[in-house]
Amino acid sequence: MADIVVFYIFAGISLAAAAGVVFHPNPVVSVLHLVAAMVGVSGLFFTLGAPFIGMVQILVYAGAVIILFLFVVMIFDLKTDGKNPFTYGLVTHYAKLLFIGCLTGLLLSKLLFKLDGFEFQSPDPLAPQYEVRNLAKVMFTDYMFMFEVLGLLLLVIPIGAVALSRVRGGTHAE
Amino acid sequence: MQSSLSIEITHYLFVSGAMFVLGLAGVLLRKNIIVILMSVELMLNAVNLAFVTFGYYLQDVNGAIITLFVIAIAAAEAAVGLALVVMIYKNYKETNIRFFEHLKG
Amino acid sequence: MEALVPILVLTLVVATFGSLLVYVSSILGPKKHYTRTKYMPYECGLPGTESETTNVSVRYYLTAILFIVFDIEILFMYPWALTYRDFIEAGHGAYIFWVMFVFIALFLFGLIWEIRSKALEWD
Amino acid sequence: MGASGFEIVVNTIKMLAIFLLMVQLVPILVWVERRGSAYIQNRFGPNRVGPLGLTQLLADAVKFLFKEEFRPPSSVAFMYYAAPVLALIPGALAFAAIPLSAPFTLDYDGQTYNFLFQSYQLGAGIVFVLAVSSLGAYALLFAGWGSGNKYSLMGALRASAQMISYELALGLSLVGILMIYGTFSFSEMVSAQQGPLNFVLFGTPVVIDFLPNWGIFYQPLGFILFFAATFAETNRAPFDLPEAEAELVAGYHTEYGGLKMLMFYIGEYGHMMVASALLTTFYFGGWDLPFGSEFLKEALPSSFIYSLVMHLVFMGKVLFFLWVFVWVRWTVPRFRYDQLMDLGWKTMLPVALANTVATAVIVVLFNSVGR
Repeated sequence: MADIVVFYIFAGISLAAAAGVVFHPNPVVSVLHLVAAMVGVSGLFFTLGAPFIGMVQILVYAGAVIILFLFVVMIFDLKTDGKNPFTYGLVTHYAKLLFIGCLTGLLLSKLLFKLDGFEFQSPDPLAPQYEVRNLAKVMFTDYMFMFEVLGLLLLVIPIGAVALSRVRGGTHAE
Repeated sequence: MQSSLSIEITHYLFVSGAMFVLGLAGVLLRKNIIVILMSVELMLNAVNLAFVTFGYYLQDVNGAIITLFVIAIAAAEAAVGLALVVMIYKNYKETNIRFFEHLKG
Repeated sequence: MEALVPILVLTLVVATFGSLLVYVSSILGPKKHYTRTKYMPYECGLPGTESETTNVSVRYYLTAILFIVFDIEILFMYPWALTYRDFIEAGHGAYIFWVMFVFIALFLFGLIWEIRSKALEWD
Repeated sequence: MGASGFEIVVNTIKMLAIFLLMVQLVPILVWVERRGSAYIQNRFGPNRVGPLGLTQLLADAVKFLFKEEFRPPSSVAFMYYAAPVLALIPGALAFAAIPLSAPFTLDYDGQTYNFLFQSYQLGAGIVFVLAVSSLGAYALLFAGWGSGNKYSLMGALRASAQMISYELALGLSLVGILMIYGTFSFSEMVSAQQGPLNFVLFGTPVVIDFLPNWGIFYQPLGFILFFAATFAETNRAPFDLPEAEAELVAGYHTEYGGLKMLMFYIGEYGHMMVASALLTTFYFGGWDLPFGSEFLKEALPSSFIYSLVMHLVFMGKVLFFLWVFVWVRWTVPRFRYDQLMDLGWKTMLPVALANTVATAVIVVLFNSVGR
């Protein structure tokens, strides 16, 4: 019983917050909803027996990425996006809405009916397949190359960010 | 706890799918570039959720590992994207996505 | 999973406790009337001169961006640190050491580049 | 929370007790801080209300309770009120994940139940504590932006930039100790630190009888880095720039008064308690008494009383570190902001990296240090 309640709490939080991100005209409020959405998804990871992923989710998203979003939004002081926070074009607007509607229908129809072709077990909630130790062992053997490439990417990213912030030679010339 | 109320894979996939669609709607409809970046994060989260769900129900550890990599890359993407936004805002005082169509050379 | 319920309950308890404190102090406190200076943003007692938001240095974003990147790198070291002994005991000590050595070398190279590019200079 | 009703009741009581322990330590700490600073500066400090001024804080709390409710009109109501509440949550959640004493058993209705001396146990408790503490920056940013005051905003930006900078050094200094013990779980870490200092050196086991098997002997550099980083994380002197009175009016809580201000202080002291508890658990054996804990276990009538005694040992260690926090605050001058950032990024981060590599080399060469 408890797991059902917990699932609905976190699913509700993440979906409501995701809707808040998309539909609230004030970007600051959007960022706050994004935090809630991340925490909700992290809770869902916990219920899926992957607490480490959930903690990484909080540590990276809520603790780092959204702090950066908040910095940007707060310093720009983007109080609101005006009356209409959405882009609008005569044709494109409806085309987009249609596209989103189609995708929604597709996903719902696919999900509400049966998922065939896979053999889903209903796993033992205490099964340790997501234990960090197993995860790390696979990550540092099978995914070793990917891991090093990630290191390279994380080397390039800050160099790019710093280079972008340079204004005509000097790093912080204003 | 095998009642009719148990949580199954479709529940998680529904959350994931709904979140993905919401993120997509944000990317397509919103004007503010920062909100668009946030919506991209939402979509990536939805994908992560699907990965972990499938990994859990297929008893496979790869889903979690891919999720770790996606989280890392999504964070890096957000960092670079926001660096670009900050520089454009510093120069043009503008965050409307429509404005970016006119940026040339 | 089984730890999630106590975490939720504790969060709820603390949030209720905090909200209660805020609420109780707002009831018990005296209600005084409005004065113009009291309601101005506080600035050493002098009337405010500039607008609320000031031009904030770009360094704050840069710090946050660099933080994200290094944070991820440190996070990926945790599973490595956790299984390091297991790999050594299984006889793959040199392998796991060099895997991480490359990663740490990239980390260090990035850090040195940031320091040399003066992106971390505050004055 | 537990399967049977008895377990649920005990676990709930335990959780509330740990939270209350944290909250009620705050007035004591404030008293220690004021009396201690007075002692260091050769003053008297508060000594009028009650014996040794002990009830001063009670009087202050009552005064805070009856302060006028005030919200600046330029503020954002939700964020302004949410910030002090948010300041409480990370510390409470993190403190609840740390084992405060030995596990104990209780008999009820003919059955024996096992309990842990912590609100919840997670397999990856250390990552949980780091994750929760990283949420602390939200309280600052909410307060700073929600107040609608540029000094608050500047204070909040400074504070959060400082927090995230030192979070790196903090996280990296932990990699060494994780490598030594090979676990994310606090309880396993504590049990690995019991007994006398023993390790394997070039294939020969070495036992040093007169030293406890504590983490500080394996990770002295890591301890220093972690210790220094916690000062910055908790916004304490010499890293208390977010509250630099002379430069920033009062930092992110400029527009707060009364109980709301007090809640920020509870949050700050909560962070200090978490930091001290972490230092104790990682480097000083947690609740373990280096010598004589076996004897105590035999001598004491029940495991619950043994747990309580061990809890006193743990709190003794924690209070020692809390006193060090106070001691340093009133002894060391404040850093300048650029010095602070330089120390975090250019000194502590490379040194922590060197510590990690050195530990990795030592572990792979000596094959078995600790454990």
